[in-house]
Amino acid sequence: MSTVLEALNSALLTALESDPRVYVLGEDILDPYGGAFKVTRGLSTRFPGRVLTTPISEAAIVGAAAGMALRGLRPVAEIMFGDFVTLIADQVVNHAAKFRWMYNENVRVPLVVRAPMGGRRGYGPTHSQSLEKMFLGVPGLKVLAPSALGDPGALLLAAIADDDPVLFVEHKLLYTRPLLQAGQGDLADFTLESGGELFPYFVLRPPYPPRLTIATYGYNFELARAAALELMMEHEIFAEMVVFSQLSPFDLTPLFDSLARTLRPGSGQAHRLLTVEEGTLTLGWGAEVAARAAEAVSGLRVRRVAARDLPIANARPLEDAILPQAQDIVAAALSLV
Amino acid sequence: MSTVLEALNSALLTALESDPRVYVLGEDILDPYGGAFKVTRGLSTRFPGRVLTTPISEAAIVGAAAGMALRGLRPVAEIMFGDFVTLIADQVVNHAAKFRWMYNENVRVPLVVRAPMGGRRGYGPTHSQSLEKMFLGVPGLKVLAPSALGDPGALLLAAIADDDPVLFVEHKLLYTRPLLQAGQGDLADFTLESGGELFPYFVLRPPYPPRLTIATYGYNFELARAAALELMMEHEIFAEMVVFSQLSPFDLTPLFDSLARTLRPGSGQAHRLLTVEEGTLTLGWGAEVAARAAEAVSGLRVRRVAARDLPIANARPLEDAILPQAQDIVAAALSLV
Amino acid sequence: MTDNFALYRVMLLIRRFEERLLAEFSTGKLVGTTHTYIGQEADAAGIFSAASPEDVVFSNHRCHGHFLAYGALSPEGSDPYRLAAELMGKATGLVGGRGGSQHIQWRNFYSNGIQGGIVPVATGMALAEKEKQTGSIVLVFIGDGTLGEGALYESLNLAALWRLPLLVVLENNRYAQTTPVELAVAGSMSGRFAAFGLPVWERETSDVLEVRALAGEAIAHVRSGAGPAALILHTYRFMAHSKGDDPRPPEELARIRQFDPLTIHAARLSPAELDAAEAEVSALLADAFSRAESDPFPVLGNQVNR
Amino acid sequence: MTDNFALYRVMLLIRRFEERLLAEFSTGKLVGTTHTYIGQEADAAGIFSAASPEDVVFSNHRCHGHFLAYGALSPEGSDPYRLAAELMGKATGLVGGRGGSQHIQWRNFYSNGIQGGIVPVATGMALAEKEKQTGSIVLVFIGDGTLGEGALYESLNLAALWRLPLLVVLENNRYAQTTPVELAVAGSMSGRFAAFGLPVWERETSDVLEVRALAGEAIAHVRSGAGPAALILHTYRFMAHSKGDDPRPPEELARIRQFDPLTIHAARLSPAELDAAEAEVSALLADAFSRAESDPFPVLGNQVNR
Ligand SMILES: Cc1ncc(C[n+]2csc(CCOP(=O)(O)OP(=O)(O)O)c2C)c(N)n1
Ligand SMILES: Cc1ncc(C[n+]2csc(CCOP(=O)(O)OP(=O)(O)O)c2C)c(N)n1
Ligand SMILES: [Mg+2]
Ligand SMILES: [Mg+2]
Repeated sequence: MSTVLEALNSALLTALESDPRVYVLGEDILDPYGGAFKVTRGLSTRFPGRVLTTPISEAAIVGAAAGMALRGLRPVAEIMFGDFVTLIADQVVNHAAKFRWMYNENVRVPLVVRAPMGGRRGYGPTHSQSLEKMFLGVPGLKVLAPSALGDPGALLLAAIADDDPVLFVEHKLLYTRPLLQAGQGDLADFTLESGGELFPYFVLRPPYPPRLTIATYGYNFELARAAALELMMEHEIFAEMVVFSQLSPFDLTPLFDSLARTLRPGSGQAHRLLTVEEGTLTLGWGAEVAARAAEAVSGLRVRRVAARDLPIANARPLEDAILPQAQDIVAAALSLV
Repeated sequence: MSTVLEALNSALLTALESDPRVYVLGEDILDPYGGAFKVTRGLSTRFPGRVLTTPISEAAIVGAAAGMALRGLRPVAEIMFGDFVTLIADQVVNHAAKFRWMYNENVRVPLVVRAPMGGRRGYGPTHSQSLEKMFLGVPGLKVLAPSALGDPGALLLAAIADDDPVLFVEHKLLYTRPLLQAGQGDLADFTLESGGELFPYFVLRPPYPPRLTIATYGYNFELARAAALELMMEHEIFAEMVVFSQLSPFDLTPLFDSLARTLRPGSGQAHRLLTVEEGTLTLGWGAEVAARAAEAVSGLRVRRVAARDLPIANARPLEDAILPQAQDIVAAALSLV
Repeated sequence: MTDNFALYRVMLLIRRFEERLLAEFSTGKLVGTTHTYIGQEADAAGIFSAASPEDVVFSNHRCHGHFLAYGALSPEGSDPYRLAAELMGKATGLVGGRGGSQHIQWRNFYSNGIQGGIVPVATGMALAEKEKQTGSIVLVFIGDGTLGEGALYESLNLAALWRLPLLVVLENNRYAQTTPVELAVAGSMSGRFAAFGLPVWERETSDVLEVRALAGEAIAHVRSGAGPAALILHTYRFMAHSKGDDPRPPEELARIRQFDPLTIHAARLSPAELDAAEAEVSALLADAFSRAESDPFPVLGNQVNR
Repeated sequence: MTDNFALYRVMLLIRRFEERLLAEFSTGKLVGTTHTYIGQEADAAGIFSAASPEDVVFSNHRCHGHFLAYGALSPEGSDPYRLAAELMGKATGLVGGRGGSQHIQWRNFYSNGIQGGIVPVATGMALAEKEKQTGSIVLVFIGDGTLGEGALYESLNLAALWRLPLLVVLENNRYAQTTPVELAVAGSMSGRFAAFGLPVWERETSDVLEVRALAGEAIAHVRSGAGPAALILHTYRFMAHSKGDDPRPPEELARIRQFDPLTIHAARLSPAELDAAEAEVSALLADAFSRAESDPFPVLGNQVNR
């Protein structure tokens, strides 16, 4: 059974194999080490000339990738820990993501920045954050995040094939996860639908009409799924899950479709939405989701589950209390229905 | 009649005069030039030792300010254009704002970063943005923004007196604005209430029960006010305005109070909320406001007015079409009521 | 563009273009701001006369002079008209009015208004040209003040490690906005490059022939595949940093006017040639600005965030 | 702490502390990660024996050794117990379990896990100490790999311009994680500082007495008010970058073990002294770890974002 890590790793190999314009760069990515999380393992052995280990220079890594992209290459840059995306903010916001529009569509900037995000490993306040929220909504930038659903490798290949800059957010805990199949294991009771072509979304429909929709992405789906199972088993509450792989630009059509189903016709009950993410609550992904849903759907009831607005502590009990847990999702769902 | 610029400038003078721990640092802030927007004019002449002009090194400016603050000084740093806050993201997020909590409250970090934001002056894609949204919700950081209401100088002094890091967002067009008085000029028909002590909010209550609440901050209030007057004069629609000076952490109590008033008892009508900001729409300040309101207020109708999710063009007609105008607020209000 | 007349003509084109711009600003025809190249013309004219038309350029906020000299080099010819249109925010501008003064793009020429941040991008471009084996090098322009930005040093390190065909051109006009180098640059300018193993070509001059010779050496080094290099030109900016507000004392302004690159180079031309250059440039600019002025403004289509 | 025994004792304390940590990790008692100082002990021991207890320290991810040596200098005494508690995530840890291995704070000692970003902060601290006229200097620790970060150079410039009492200590252990300096550092290490006008004290040594002498000179320079300086120590890291996964060949690991600072300095002590040091350190650590282990975990109060 293959893992998310394997899927991403072989996607990078495929990209290097099939397109000579693809370059991979980042800190400590050479074999035998193969990168801090091993996503780049084996690449430098196979393609020594196109796999470039870099100094510890996050801004220059992304800036260089932008320059490469402007001049016809297709770079994939790795930021060792997603916490360091703060260092690339200028290169992303004021350079890479702006060029195409600012230069009147004269240029395209096909680059991918991969960043492992997330906590739950006791890495402490500067190596555990989910900072993708800072980049959601940046004009000209796409933000994608694989989950264990579908094909994370295909998603990465689609990101590389894209002509615009992409921030590709990988939750660290996802790497060792096996790829999930609908109808198998604890997903047996759910029907899996997907759509969205290049950057697919997934809808997990429960066996009975849902009382609420849970919207999430990435590793959070593991928690959402555990919560949905508990809600079903313990409380006979059915939740439909919508799992996005395109975080930004926001396209919430599948969510709105799902919300339409959570209103039992004639019952007068409100549409119920729960968003789940690991970043801090305030102005996280869920804020935009909730805001758009509130604008579009009348009679909406909504709650967001996210990390507390605090740094992430090193000590396990603190980290656990700060980051959202499946139990928090269950509790929020119960408060909503 | 004194302007916002004069108020901020004399607040800096007052701070330097009254507290020897206060230092001011930034690019080109020495007299006779006195800073790109003249907010620091006169300071270096009066306090040459504590007004430090710096090289073009935004990250180091803010990092140095953090170090000064950790060791007992109270620095006020200027970022010449708010567009460059991308360069200070790491110093703010992973250093200054984290220290207090991460070091278990052993330390405090009393620093202020002032940043002129905003467009409408034809400065183009890298000198016109409103990027404060990237910093809203950062744990440990306060984000404040003066408007022409109340006393911007007092707000800056409160920021300097605060023991935690503050990002102080000044819209460039605000500088030349005269300070506003309730009950005067075009505000004559509104009652001005305020609260919130150190970082006050302002509520402008129309003469008749409001049909909607407009929430905004900073220079946007100028547009909101023009729109509210037009709604009143041309459409007999009364809007209550809630103007925040504390953007983050979010404390929306005065907004919720206002929303309670926009529900006409017994009418069955929904609470109506319109948020107005100049930054791009997606995950702007209004997203969190809308999300919190949607969570807290049942039967809410909400719209957000913000910039289009695009870079800001140089050409005036494009810039005007990208940034929100008073007419957009009027149109959104009409679509809401 | 190797003869004296051509060099003079490019410098004059820059000078008159910038003067015209300042005039348009003061009559309110232009919005935003501008950073003129007046006083530094020998740099761009000299460098681009030594570069190849296929070289790649990343310029900064003070990009008009670089662009006009680059354009003169181009087989498609110089294009003050489209630059003028851009500055007026017209749909026919280099980037359709979106970028304005600091953010232009044309052929292999790019500029951006973020100090220092352009250098990593130029470094990546140099990597691309090297990998594609185009034989092109990348020239990136910075000012003395930009030595303050950390992104520069990250890039020098990368460029040196990877032996990239990158020439960093440092135009030291002794001021960053209003800040004199003494308050902003510690240590030594050339040392900043040497520390990363970049050879440095450095000269204090406003003579376009000297610039051309020096730039030629630096460019030849970079083009040979020997890795990145720096070209440091100590020069003078005659006008204010941007539109107005120049805190420098009048004596200083008078003193630096001695080093006018146009005057220096004019001594090599006949009065007839000087008149011809003036007439040619004046006709070119009159045409450029009047066409640009009558061009339409852009409209915002149904743009979405992609 | 100037005698040979004291120096040895500090180095041994660091060595045994780190060995204990690695053991605790491999038995699963600790979570997260750690970067041990084993092999580099002479640096911290030598430097802090030459510093003053009131000096300010900003350390990096590899901070345990710095902290223990700093603690030994402090009038309040060394505190391996509270460091151990911090690493176990206990409420009694240096920062209550919030920071963990890379993020500690005690008296004038601070550390953070962002490469390079600590240097601007240390620069501001140096400004504060100078302005407050405390006579303290600030020591900031970086590794060879951290020479890649732009924030470092911005800070060197500021510190030099403002003549700040800042000593940048560069511990070149020849690797950044797995990347050898040859792949990450172009040009010259000392040149990176000299370019900004910082005088450099540099030595290839694992002898604590040599480090102390050299550090003493650099510290005296900085404390004299002459401005910032750099101290470059070429050293060796014996263990993996963090917990495991060391791609260096066994021959190399064997070779560098020759430069063991403990062995080198042990030659100056009597067998009895060596035994005494071992006994003392072992008792101290046994106590530290067992107390820490029985301490409670922190609980999250009603914390809000302030
Ligand atoms: C990151 C960044 N910080 C600040 C500015 C504002 N700014 C524009 S030009 C300038 C001075 C640049 O000086 P220098 O590099 O010497 O170039 P010169 O203007 O003298 O050609 C400054 C501070 C900017 N554009 N980008
Ligand atoms: C900004 C940033 N980038 C990357 C890392 C990940 N990282 C931690 S330690 C390290 C290597 C540091 O090497 P060096 O500076 O030589 O110090 P050493 O570990 O050898 O002591 C890296 C890349 C980080 N902590 N911060
Ligand atoms: Mg300059
Ligand atoms: Mg190292």
